[in-house]
Amino acid sequence: MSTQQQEPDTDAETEPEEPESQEVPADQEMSGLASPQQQRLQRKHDGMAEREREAAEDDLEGDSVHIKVFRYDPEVEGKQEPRFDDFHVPFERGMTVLDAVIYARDEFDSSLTFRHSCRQAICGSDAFFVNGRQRLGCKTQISELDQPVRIEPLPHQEVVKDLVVDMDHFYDQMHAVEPYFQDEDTPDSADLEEQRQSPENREKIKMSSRCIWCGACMSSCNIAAGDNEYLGPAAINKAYKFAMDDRESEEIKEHRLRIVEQEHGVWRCQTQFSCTEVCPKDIPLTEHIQELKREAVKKNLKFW
Amino acid sequence: MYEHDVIVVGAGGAGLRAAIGAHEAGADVAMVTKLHPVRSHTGAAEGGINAALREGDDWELHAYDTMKGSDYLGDAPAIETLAQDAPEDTITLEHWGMPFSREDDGTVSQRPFGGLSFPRTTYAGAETGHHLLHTMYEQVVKRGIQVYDEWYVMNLAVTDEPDPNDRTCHGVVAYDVQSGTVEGFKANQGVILATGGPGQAFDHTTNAVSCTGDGNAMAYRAGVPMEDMEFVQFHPTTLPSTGVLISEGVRGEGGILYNEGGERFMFEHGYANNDGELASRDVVSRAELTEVNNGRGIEDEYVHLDMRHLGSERILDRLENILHLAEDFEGVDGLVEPMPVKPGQHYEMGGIETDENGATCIDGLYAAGECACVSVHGANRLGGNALPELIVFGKRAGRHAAGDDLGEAEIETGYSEGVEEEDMELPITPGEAGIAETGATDTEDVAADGSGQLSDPDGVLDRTITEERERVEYLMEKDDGIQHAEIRAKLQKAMTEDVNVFRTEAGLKRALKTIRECREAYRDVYVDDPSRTFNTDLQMTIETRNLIDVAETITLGALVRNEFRGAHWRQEKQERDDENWLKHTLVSWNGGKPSIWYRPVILEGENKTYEPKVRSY
Amino acid sequence: MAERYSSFTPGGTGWLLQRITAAFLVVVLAFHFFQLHFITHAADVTFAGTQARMEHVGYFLTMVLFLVTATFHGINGVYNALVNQGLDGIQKKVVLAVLTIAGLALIAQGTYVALVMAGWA
Amino acid sequence: MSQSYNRGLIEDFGRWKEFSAGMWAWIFHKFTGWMLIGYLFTHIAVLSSAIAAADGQTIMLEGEAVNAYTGTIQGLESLFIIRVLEVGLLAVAVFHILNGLRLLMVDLGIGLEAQDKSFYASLILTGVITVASVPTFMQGVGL
Ligand SMILES: Cc1cc2nc3c(=O)[nH]c(=O)nc-3n(C[C@H](O)[C@H](O)[C@H](O)COP(=O)(O)OP(=O)(O)OC[C@H]3O[C@@H](n4cnc5c(N)ncnc54)[C@H](O)[C@@H]3O)c2cc1C
Ligand code: HEM
Ligand code: SF4
Ligand code: F3S
Ligand code: FES
Repeated sequence: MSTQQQEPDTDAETEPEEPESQEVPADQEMSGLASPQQQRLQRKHDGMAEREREAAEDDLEGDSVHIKVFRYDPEVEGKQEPRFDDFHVPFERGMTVLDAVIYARDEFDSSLTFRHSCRQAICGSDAFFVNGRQRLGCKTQISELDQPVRIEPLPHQEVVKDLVVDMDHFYDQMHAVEPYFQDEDTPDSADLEEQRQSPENREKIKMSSRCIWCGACMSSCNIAAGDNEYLGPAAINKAYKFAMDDRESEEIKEHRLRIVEQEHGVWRCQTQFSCTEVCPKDIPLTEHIQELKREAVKKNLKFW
Repeated sequence: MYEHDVIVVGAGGAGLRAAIGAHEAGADVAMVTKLHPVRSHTGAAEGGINAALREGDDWELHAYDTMKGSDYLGDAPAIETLAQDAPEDTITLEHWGMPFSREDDGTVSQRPFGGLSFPRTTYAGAETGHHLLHTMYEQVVKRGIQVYDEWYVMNLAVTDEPDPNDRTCHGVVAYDVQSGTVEGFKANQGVILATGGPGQAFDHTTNAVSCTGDGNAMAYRAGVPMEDMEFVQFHPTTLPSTGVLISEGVRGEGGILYNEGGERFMFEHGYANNDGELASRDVVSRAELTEVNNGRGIEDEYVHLDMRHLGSERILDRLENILHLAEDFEGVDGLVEPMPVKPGQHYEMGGIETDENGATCIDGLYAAGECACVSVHGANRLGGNALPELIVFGKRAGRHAAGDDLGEAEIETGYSEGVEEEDMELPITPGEAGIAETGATDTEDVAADGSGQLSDPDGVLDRTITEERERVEYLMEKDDGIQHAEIRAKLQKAMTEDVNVFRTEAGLKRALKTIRECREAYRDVYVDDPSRTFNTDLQMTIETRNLIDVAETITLGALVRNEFRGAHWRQEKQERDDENWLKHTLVSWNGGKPSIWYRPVILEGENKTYEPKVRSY
Repeated sequence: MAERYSSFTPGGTGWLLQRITAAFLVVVLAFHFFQLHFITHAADVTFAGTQARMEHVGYFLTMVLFLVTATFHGINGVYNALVNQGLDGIQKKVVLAVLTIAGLALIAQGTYVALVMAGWA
Repeated sequence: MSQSYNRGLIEDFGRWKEFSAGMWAWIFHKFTGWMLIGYLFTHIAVLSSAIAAADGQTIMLEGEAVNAYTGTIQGLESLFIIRVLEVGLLAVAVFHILNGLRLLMVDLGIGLEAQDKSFYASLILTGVITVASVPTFMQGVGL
């Protein structure tokens, strides 16, 4: 950004994105061996400070939002030690947390890294830890948050870079509950014959089927944080969706219960409810987990 | 290097179905996708899947509706295949556990949709695409199909015979987003592109940030023609700040559109005196833009969609999800204030030219889904016809690539001698500034030299890998220049200004110029982020190049097609011209000789010939 | 993939017992508190008084059952809490053994004390 | 997950204030549970003085020889600190019981939407009961 002849919108307030000294080792910029990256940042800093002065003059235009973004990159000198960077983004009506970080990336620092895609709360890419809570960036209005808005990667997951966390473990847990229809005994589709399902039964699994695999719930759960093998709320919810679907046979349902009632399954849940609170799709996760516990107990009682 | 029988690029609805199809046909198949499969944009589809399932409906009616909807620019064999296969493929989804909405008797529900003569849109709540995507991903997990997720496919490994019809695709080259390593994926039987739409060519779109037309651009550069790219569907009610879609349901229930002066412009300015807000998508989109262009827009940008008069009870009952969308994505409470809306790019009808089996003119290269153009949507896609396209043609492409015999295709592909060619004077020749290229790899475009030297699979792959590695090195090492975000913004702005729902010759030429400037600017592009780890800067820089190529094909098509058909409106000739334009526009990039040519539409179906009629509903 | 969780235990039993003992404890614990803090004030407890109460077989049995359930509930609770924190393998086995022994010792000692109080030992 | 990567300050700092009702309930329940089982062990230990008492041993309490059991208990009870601890124990037990009931309801799937309210209710009730019983507990303590 520093060197290109950027044509900033004249009214866009641009401010230094250089980290505030608070969280940054004080000697960082002092070190004689500044990397090219740091030099660039420095140049950028200078350029921006200048523009900021200009902007301050006709600064009546709109407010800006102050965001503090977690930065970390295992490879880049100066980013290996986690820190927060500050950005001041011009506020616009309807601006979401995702919009703010996109603006910061496109206008200030193109190395700012995060996952995002749909911008409409359906792809589940952009669950961040915003002001102390797991939220979907694209679904969180920035005007509803206290400033500065602190944006971090999801807790309890390995950070790959900046706001990107390693999701592999989450996917493993999702896959561990055998999340697919297993009934081999379906009618021939060439005859266009469907499996019947009552609207009530469909209603029963409706909420559980809304999961977008964002991982917010898993990240919020203390138990999952302490026990890596715990299936976690999302995977259990996935299992719930299948176990409660009447279209599969009783034996398969039992098989499914056996998976979730393992040691690291439903019993791990301590009904902390934080998963339910953070789920952007409003899935009643705790309720589903509790129902599976009762189902499992019922099933076990039968064999006593 | 990785090696599989079939490589599927992209894991949206089309890619997943293709992989399952190939797997069913016994192939060792792998998917390479820049997003984890469940993140694909198919998940955003709400409406439903058209399939003739019920008594009183049949595939011929579906085919007829689709042909009419396409404004007679769809190919009959493609449309009929879609209509014939959709029912069985939809039921297959049901058997895989897709949670369709249900009737009291336990059968799947269907609802009416615009342009359909029978309520045949099968749906799963207001999140059909989400369920479709997840159900198919579940089947992929079940089958243990290998998924390389967060691998960005950069290029195709295609031999370089002079005539694209003689070339063969042997695999792809991709880089691992997490680690930055560039690797080859060898495909022994075929490569299937299923990379979705190119909505990001516009700055206001319902499409995801990942919809950058990568597949289109890669195929285009390898010599496959782009078909009917000028047909871009715009949706009239999207939220201004994000492009999130506000469904037609609001207007269906009685929502009203107002301009800045509080006028109900659909009537007061005479855009649609009968249907008002309920006129078809393109009419409403054009009306909104006319208002804004004439200074009657709010904040010079949008109009208001007001549903307050419906009463909170009715709104909460039928349109609750709209309230959430407006609240979450625009910060507006639809119960107390009107919602801002404006038209946004929604769907690309055109794409990689394929036949009914998904095959392109290059041997071993297939395409399916929104990136492909078998030509079922023609000039205008009917709501609910894209999802069946994904499953029907995804599956066919998968099976065909894996060696299943699906019979001889009726649709021809590839340029051949004797086709009608366009000789219009263009303000610039499309190729003048070369393919959007980084300075380093100017002439090394796969197909560019057309020397026919390389034909053995490994050689082709190795060369492509080397090229792509060099490209990455070059971009990473270059220390200054221009950044992709600036080029992309400029391109998107030009497209939205001049290749939007209003198209004039002057505007299109202006856009073409800007695109060319973007090409030139791209030669000086560099990547600022020095890291190999999850470098989205690098990824987006490569995507921008693809956007430039795709934007150009859209603009070229729009410029030559001087008529008003379906979604394509031209100021100079505001009516359909069957005499001259019952034909597909094709843009080929081949050996440095980009050209525009035409192929007649196939209107002869299995049992009847479709007669172009006036499209009125 | 489910095989990864090979340490299969039908955890439901422990969970259910924890709830059942809890439900039982609500009643007895409330009774116990009232008995020894409100009816007989703790400061006024004497050996004789205790003996008098313990000699009733019903009271004796209730108290021993109270002890057993409370111990099970408490020990099982602690064990679960530790396991939830990610205790695994050998460590887990050791903890289980230690807790079980402690719990059994507690019950043994408590029962013995109660027998003494009742004058039966 | 958390074990494998240390984000230093960022992972731990200020996490507490980000806890929500259900998580506090969990923490408190744990804490009170541990207190209770700890007390149970102590309790049995103290009561074991009955064994000595049955043997006829005596200890000195306020200058008198009383049997070991009565002496131990009354001796402890005469200490102010013990009375305070007892009130604490009551608070702990009451909270554990009330929240335990809340958890039992949750397990039965009753009133899940009100889980935060029922937690606050348990807290308040615990406070009220504890305060109300202070006089009884403090009765006749020798200062
Ligand atoms: C808001 C909205 C609502 C819609 N509603 C409906 C509806 O109701 N009914 C209907 O029929 N249609 C609807 N559509 C249209 C339909 O959803 C899309 O056309 C369709 O989902 C496209 O699917 P796809 O599989 O082709 O692509 P996508 O789902 O977009 O998937 C593309 C895949 O390609 C991968 N990819 C892309 N580039 C690369 C690369 N370079 N390397 C590796 N991988 C890559 C991505 O990771 C992704 O997995 C709607 C569309 C939108 C936007
Ligand atoms: C009086 C009524 C009681 C009720 C209703 C009750 C209820 C509960 C419940 C439901 C749990 C399980 C929490 C969970 O797994 O999520 C629990 C845990 C526990 N209880 Fe109790 N309990 C009672 C008495 C006691 C007593 C007397 C003791 C001490 C001996 C005790 C010690 C514990 C311990 C140590 C735990 C584990 C806490 C943890 O998770 O770390 N409880 N209690
Ligand atoms: S359950 Fe909710 S929070 Fe958890 S992954 Fe699914 S959508 Fe995200
Ligand atoms: S937060 Fe964790 S403890 Fe249970 S209720 Fe949710 S899974
Ligand atoms: S960007 Fe897709 S969920 Fe937020």
